[in-house]
Amino acid sequence: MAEVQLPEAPSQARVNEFALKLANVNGTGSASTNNLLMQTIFRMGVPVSGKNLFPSNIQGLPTWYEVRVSQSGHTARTSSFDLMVAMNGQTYQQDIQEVASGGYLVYDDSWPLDPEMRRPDITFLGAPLAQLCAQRFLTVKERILMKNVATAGLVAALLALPVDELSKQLVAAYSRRPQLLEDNQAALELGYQHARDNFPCPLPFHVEEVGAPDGRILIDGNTAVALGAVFAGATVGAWYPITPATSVMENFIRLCAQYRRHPGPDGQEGRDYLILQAEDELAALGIVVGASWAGARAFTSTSGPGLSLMQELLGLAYYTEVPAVLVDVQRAGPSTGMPTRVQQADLLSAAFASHGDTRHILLFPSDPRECFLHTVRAFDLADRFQTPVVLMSDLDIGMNDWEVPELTWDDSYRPDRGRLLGTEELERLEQFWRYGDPDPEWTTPRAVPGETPRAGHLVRGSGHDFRAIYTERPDEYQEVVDRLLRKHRAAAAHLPPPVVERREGAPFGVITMGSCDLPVREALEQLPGPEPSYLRITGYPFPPAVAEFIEAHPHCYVVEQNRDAQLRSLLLIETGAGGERLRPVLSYGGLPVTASFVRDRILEQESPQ
Amino acid sequence: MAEVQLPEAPSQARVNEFALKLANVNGTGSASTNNLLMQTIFRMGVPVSGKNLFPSNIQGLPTWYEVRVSQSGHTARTSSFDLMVAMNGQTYQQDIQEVASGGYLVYDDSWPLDPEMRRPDITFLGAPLAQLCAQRFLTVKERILMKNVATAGLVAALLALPVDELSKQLVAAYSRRPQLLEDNQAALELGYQHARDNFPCPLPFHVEEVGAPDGRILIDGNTAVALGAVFAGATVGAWYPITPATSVMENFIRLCAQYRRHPGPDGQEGRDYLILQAEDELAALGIVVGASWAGARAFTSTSGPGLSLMQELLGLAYYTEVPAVLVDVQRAGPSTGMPTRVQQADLLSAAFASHGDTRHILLFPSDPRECFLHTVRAFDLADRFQTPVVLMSDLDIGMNDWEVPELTWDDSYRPDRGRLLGTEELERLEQFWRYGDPDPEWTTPRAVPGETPRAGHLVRGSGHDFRAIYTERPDEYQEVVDRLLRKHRAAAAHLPPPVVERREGAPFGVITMGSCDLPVREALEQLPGPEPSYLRITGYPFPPAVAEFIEAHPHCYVVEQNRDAQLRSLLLIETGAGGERLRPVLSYGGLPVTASFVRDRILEQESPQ
Amino acid sequence: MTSIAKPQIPLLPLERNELGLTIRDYSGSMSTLCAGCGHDSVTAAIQEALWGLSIPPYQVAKLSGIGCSSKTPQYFDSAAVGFNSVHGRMAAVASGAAAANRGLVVVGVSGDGDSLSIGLGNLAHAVRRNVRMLYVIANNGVYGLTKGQFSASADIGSRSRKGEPNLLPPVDPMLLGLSLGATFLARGFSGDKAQLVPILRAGLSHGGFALVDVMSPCVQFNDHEGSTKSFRYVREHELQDIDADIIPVRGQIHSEQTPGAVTEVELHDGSRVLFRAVPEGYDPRDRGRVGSYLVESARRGEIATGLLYLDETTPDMHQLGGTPEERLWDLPFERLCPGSAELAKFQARLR
Amino acid sequence: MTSIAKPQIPLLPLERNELGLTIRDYSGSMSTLCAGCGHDSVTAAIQEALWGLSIPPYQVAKLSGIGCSSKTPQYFDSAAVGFNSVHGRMAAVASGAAAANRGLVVVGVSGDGDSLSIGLGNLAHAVRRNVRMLYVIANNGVYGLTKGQFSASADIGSRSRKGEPNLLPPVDPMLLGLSLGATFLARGFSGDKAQLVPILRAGLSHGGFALVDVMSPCVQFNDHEGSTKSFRYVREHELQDIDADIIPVRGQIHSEQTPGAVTEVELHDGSRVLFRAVPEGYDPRDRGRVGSYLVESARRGEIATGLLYLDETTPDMHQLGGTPEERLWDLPFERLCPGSAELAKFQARLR
Ligand SMILES: Cc1ncc(C[n+]2csc(CCOP(=O)(O)OP(=O)(O)O)c2C)c(N)n1
Ligand SMILES: Cc1ncc(C[n+]2csc(CCOP(=O)(O)OP(=O)(O)O)c2C)c(N)n1
Ligand code: SF4
Ligand code: SF4
Ligand SMILES: [Mg+2]
Ligand SMILES: [Mg+2]
Repeated sequence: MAEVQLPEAPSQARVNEFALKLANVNGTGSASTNNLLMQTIFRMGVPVSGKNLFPSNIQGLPTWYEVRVSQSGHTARTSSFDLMVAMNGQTYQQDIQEVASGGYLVYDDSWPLDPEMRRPDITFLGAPLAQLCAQRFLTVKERILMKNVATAGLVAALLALPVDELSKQLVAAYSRRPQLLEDNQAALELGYQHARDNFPCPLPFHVEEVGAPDGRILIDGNTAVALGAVFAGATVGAWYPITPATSVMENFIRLCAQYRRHPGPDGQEGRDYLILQAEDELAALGIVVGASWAGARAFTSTSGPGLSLMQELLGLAYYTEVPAVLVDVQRAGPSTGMPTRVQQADLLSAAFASHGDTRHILLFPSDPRECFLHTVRAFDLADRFQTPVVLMSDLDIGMNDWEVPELTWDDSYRPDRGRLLGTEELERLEQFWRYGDPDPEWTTPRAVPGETPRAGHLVRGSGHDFRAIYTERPDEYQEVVDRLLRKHRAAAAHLPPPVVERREGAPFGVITMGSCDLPVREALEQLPGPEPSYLRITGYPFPPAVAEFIEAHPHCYVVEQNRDAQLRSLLLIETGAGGERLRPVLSYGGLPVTASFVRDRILEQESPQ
Repeated sequence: MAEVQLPEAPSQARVNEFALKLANVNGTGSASTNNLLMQTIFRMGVPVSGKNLFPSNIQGLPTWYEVRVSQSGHTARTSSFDLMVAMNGQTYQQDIQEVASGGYLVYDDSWPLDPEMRRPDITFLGAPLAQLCAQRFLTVKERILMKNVATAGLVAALLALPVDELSKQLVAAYSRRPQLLEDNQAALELGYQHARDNFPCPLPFHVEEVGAPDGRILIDGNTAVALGAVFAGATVGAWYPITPATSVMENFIRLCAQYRRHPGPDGQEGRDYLILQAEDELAALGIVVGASWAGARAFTSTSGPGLSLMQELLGLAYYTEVPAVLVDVQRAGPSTGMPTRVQQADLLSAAFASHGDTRHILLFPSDPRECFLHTVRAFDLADRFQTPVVLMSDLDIGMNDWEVPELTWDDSYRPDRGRLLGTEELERLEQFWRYGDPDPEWTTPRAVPGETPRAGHLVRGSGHDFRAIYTERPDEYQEVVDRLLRKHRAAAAHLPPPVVERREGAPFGVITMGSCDLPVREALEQLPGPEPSYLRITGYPFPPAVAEFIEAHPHCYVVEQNRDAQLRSLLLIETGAGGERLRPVLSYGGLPVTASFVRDRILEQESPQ
Repeated sequence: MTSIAKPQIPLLPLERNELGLTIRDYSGSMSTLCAGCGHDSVTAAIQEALWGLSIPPYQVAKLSGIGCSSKTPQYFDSAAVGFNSVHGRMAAVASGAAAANRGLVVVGVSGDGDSLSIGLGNLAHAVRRNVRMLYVIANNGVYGLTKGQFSASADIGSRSRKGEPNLLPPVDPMLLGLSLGATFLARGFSGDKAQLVPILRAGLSHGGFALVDVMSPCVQFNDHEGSTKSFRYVREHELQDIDADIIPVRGQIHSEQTPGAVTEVELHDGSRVLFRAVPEGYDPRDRGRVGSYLVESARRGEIATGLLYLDETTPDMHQLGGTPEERLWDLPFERLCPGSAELAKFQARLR
Repeated sequence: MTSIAKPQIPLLPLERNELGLTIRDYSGSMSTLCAGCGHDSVTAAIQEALWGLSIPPYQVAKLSGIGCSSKTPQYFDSAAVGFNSVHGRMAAVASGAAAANRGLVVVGVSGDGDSLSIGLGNLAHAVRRNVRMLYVIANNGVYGLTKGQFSASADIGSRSRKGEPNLLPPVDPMLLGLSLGATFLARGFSGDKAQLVPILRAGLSHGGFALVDVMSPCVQFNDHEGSTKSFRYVREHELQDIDADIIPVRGQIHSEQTPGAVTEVELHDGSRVLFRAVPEGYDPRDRGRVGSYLVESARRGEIATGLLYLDETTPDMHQLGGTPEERLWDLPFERLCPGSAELAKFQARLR
């Protein structure tokens, strides 16, 4: 599966169009270097993406950071790099392989490089950063940390990044710790000067400022989800820590502390939220279900293993028709799998979560901006359809910084609470039946505890009739579960619309979802011949446009990041399209899928040799 | 959905071809009456079935027992009855509706029957059983219990059952409690005589002895599963009680106590099994996984809610390649659902159990005999393919007595332990890699703890390479998960073969599974025109014959007992057949599907009005 | 089926509480449990406690898990909204309900299987969170609904109907709660309403998690010789030496007084518990000694009943969370949503 | 990555145990935990305890859940077959392994999150079953692997790196175990190998469930001021007044002796535990008093270490189950399968 050199990137036109990778050891402070570089490029107005590939441990193992700079907006992950900053001896060998022919490799020549590792087609740039730092800094800890900053300086010189912009960022970060600031500045200068003095700066590929990144921000999906939950008015959060979902709730905690502390009348603290770190995922979802049942907008976030543990309670919420918002930040499975690697492999588990006939509403955001929008939408959908809604994010979206258009907010937005009846409405009713009187979208009136004696009822996960009363009668039982199925179908019209780009004379269609968006779009541009049509699924249940799209093309490729073609499976079940029409393109090694992978898999099938 | 009178049952030819139903209150001892009648008919050599419809409570609610007698072997459930024994005032109204035109209703006329309830087209037979018992027996408890026995006598007279056969059974049951025996005999006689003296005995439909039921037995599926586990050599059972699975393990306990107590050398007790009642289903499967990992044949049994709770551990067993046998006795979902009603609605949940890319082996027994056979097979498959195997039984099979051919056993059978290496084999190996050296069916060598220092390794649910060592490298990770997918496909050849009955000129095919077998076969006989082909799915993954069957017919009906067409969904995913080809026929009210339902649904679609 | 309306038998004029309501205003559907099941007495006691405290019936949120015991919310307080959830998760679901609306009177009813087997972890952590609620375990030592298997509270040596002895040590929810920092631990007996009702009232008035273990024999599967949870056994072995009573500011005392030393404890809501400790000097606030007391009485084969432990100083979940006095679920949206201007400000940092 | 081979640094000739093995024969891959993590010392102590008891390395079945602590089975005894299972379920998986093969030396390593949060219910019930195994909680008061959230054993008032205080009462596995009828409860400190190794050896020799709580500070997220699980705090507050030592019939004593009163206790396998109780008359078999002792020392902000509770009379899971001396997993099939004749006989009743 060797990746082909990108055709759009001939070496002469490499300004603002290249990729670099930094290889490091985790727990040594390299994250700040990565941010420094990423942030600087972003501020120069050039589209950029950063992918953090980190191990599932805390300290001492290899970690990488991949930066793609692309004026043309191709910021999907790539697997071939123009510049490799190889600071981890353990992974040299592997890192050297990933440098594109004609590319550069920076290494620390405080120690000699094994000549066997050399490649004739790339340029090796040795810089004695460890030595330089050892001379300048006293403690071991300082030396390790400052070597990272020096590396940033060095890369800045190579890529023609404005060193004063980096310096400004250091000032912002360490303004309150002058000694640390001084050290950082010194290290930055040290790396920068060393490169300027010894290397051909800038390299042929480098960054040129385009202007301020107006209307764009750099944000990760988990922060965006948390923002969405704050703006949607969620007041109860329950969670159990798990990579890569942890920062959803940690951000929610932070944001609530910032926006939701409204001291009460007599000065006592008034936090307009309650976030419970539960003992496990069963309890986390149990709390959400209880809080939602009692009227709050409540949510939890988790990843695969948590989703498995939440099955029974998802089934309960489905059948009792209690809203629940669940954010699944997908990681590589099965089982514990690779907790710090990405996949989109929880679709079937989420769509049909729990035993018995169940189906849930799923949303597939493709970037952090959609994480924000779809989170707000998830609360509205959960309330309107009185059912669990699962936001299917993933590690790539959730934990990496993405450049997206600035988020906007309509201040006239008010939560859609669906048929949650107020006390007055309830008291006006002749008779309240929890599961009676369905509206055209098959939802029924809801009442929370504590409001009025007129709404007394007992919801239950056991067989019940329209009055919520236990039944074992087939007709009474079926009346309710038939309505649930219709209700689920009706929700399709309220989901974010799929992104459909039908092209005249398209030889085939390409269907994908979520974080595959960028690499698939890039791949489509690289394909020879008439451009294929494009469909990005944004939610489940599918609206009619999805079946129509499939119908309109002789065949479609379904690109997804799992082994078992789970999106394709859902499409087969729901649209009835035959297997011939839907061809799987599957990337599931745990690293974000690349354009060249998608392109090559399609090419192989379109023109078999 | 009115049921059509069965055409094969004209009233003149009703000997050994009819259905009756007994309506009662649970917790009053009616179960023994039911057994008495069922057993007697069975011993007369006439095919018979009994369906117990009981509530999810312990005492005081309506309960029914449906008996179908069919010389022609049509013992599927029917929903129209020639004789109704309505002993529960609470349900009179409903019970009267279910009597076939021209049929009979027996009621207790100790209290008058509301004239409004009468139907002109059926015959009402009133018998003052309560009064008669009150005269004969002293305590309230006796009166309640004996009324049931008197009912049996009454029904015996109506159906021409040999009263001495019933009496013999009472002797067998109460031989050690003479007073009770005497009372029982008296009550039996009381009912029998009352009927003979007052009713037109026997009724036009009744039973005529055919001969001894040679080579046939009456057994429930849960007992058969437990027998299978004993015969397959299971030594560890772990469980958490849940209806309708409880009697699987309770029978296993009983059978082990009977067959597996081998006193040790110095007289100490030696029970060759260990059954742990776990604290929940997570622990139950955890124990099974641990015991299987350490080499034992171990299993657990549960129903829907337990299956939901077991998801995470199923994913672990799948990915670590640890055998595990799970018996899912399906009941009506979702959530707690109707615990005493049947459905086949756990297919998707079981096939794809757990987050991430997982797929499991499922077996679909159609009757208790297959429960026995498939349970043994489940252990072999689990061992050979080192993976969980789920036996998908259901409440109808599991808890009702079925008449099936006698079970046979080949004494030369030895467990297929797959590639579980012994100490010598391990020590002969150059190097043991847990997930290396796959055989043609993609299984790898396995070693249990405690045997030899040559096999040290650590299995894990996290990403691993062929040595079982943690990895985050795409190639190493994929090598393992790709093999898992191939292994799963390879298992298809070892599953019980599907039952394929292809018919020349068949207008369409009918596909079903499990306990739908009898009603679907009966329905096929009732359909006009050339006979359709028949396919009974017996396991998942599907062997090629399944796709071939679908391919060979313009369209097929998929008959199953769930709302969401879950078998059809699996077929769509796995065979790539388009939705047009597979038409759902779905029964999911919680009562076993009937032939007339299947026939009518097919007729509706074949000849739309 | 569980909704069969109760027969309206004409009765003597019923006593009215401060809200002018009679005990009938706190009733539910007719029970479908076995005749004589201890759980029905627990239901009746809960009903009486709610009535006695003059709690508006609709302010109650009643929750349960799965089991015979967990069916009981259907049988009391029809005016309340209730949630019959799944097996073992009621503690979590109730935590969520209490979080959303601190004005609710949260009443959870569970069984020993529901709470001490499958639900043990979730119960333990709800105890730690000190969720303000009354949590009743209708404890019969068996799984009633699944027909008589031993539960985690079955005593060593007690025998099932089939004659097998239980061999595992029982989980005593009182000792367990004590080890977890519970703030209210009490035990009663379904057959002794005079003691149980005051305990439940005290629990309803407690400002945190009130764990009440009620010995509630199963007539079907655990009320025979050999079982230590049978009516006969409990009546003979009950140690009624610690008794709780309550003088709520909202109502009157309705139980008989017992002579003896009295410790008066003021509850969170200002109501007072009169604590009668027959062993001289028994202090329900001495965690260490309460533990030895429980261990000792268990060792003697006796069941200590009454208010066994009380800690009225630990803050509850809402106090720990610093939430406002209002109910979270219907705070005005304007207070919750930072709005577009703040969103713009926030994003300034992301550029 | 976790498989990096240990550097083979030449050492002085190593001491050999009865099997002729050195401590290196019990080693595993190189640790990938943070430098200075307490868990590495726990690993080393387990290794030493196994070596000291001359347990054949391959007879060990090592198991864990998920967490930094649960990674450690990779770091000792490479000759053993191990199972790194899922979060919170190790107790159940280990119960199964012990059931299948009673000859295994089952060693489980878990964390406080793994055991006391998500795994609390399953741990509690493995304790009740008295599965014969050594169950080590490497307790740091935080979730290390997910970067520093409080676990259920975090003390009230201890502060996270971000400065937030923990407000919930800690779960003390010793008190919890006591309330559940545990048969062996001991606590050590990862920094005090001289005490810890004998405790682990005693646990390995115990004829039932040996629950060992090891304070094992997380240098990354919980070794700073304010945390009561930091090295500094533990060293200052440890109550080293109860000490365990062991004279196994299979090996020699390797720890220093402390003067003081000694209670000699014979363990299930015939080995002896010498129990030094500094508080005069401390009796590890007095369940009631052990409880108050633990509550008292916790109240004083002290951590009681040593062998805290021992009950050598309760039968273990296999004894309760009446299984034979052989391993269940490889009993001859002939003994397990009743055969066709019995099947026919059985079916006679079904006709
Ligand atoms: C996940 C799950 N497992 C098992 C069951 C089956 N089940 C229903 S009630 C019950 C036990 C109830 O025992 P307990 O809580 O003591 O209540 P009781 O009936 O004794 O009052 C069980 C195991 C279930 N409903 N859900
Ligand atoms: C079901 C599930 N939920 C959450 C996680 C994420 N997770 C991994 S380790 C861990 C906590 C570990 O804490 P502890 O057991 O104390 O171990 P430590 O890292 O502190 O040694 C969590 C929550 C998981 N792996 N599985
Ligand atoms: S089975 Fe037992 S617990 Fe259940 S209702 Fe009957 S008496 Fe009560
Ligand atoms: S994070 Fe803490 S517990 Fe985990 S390895 Fe590092 S020091 Fe140890
Ligand atoms: Mg119970
Ligand atoms: Mg920890």
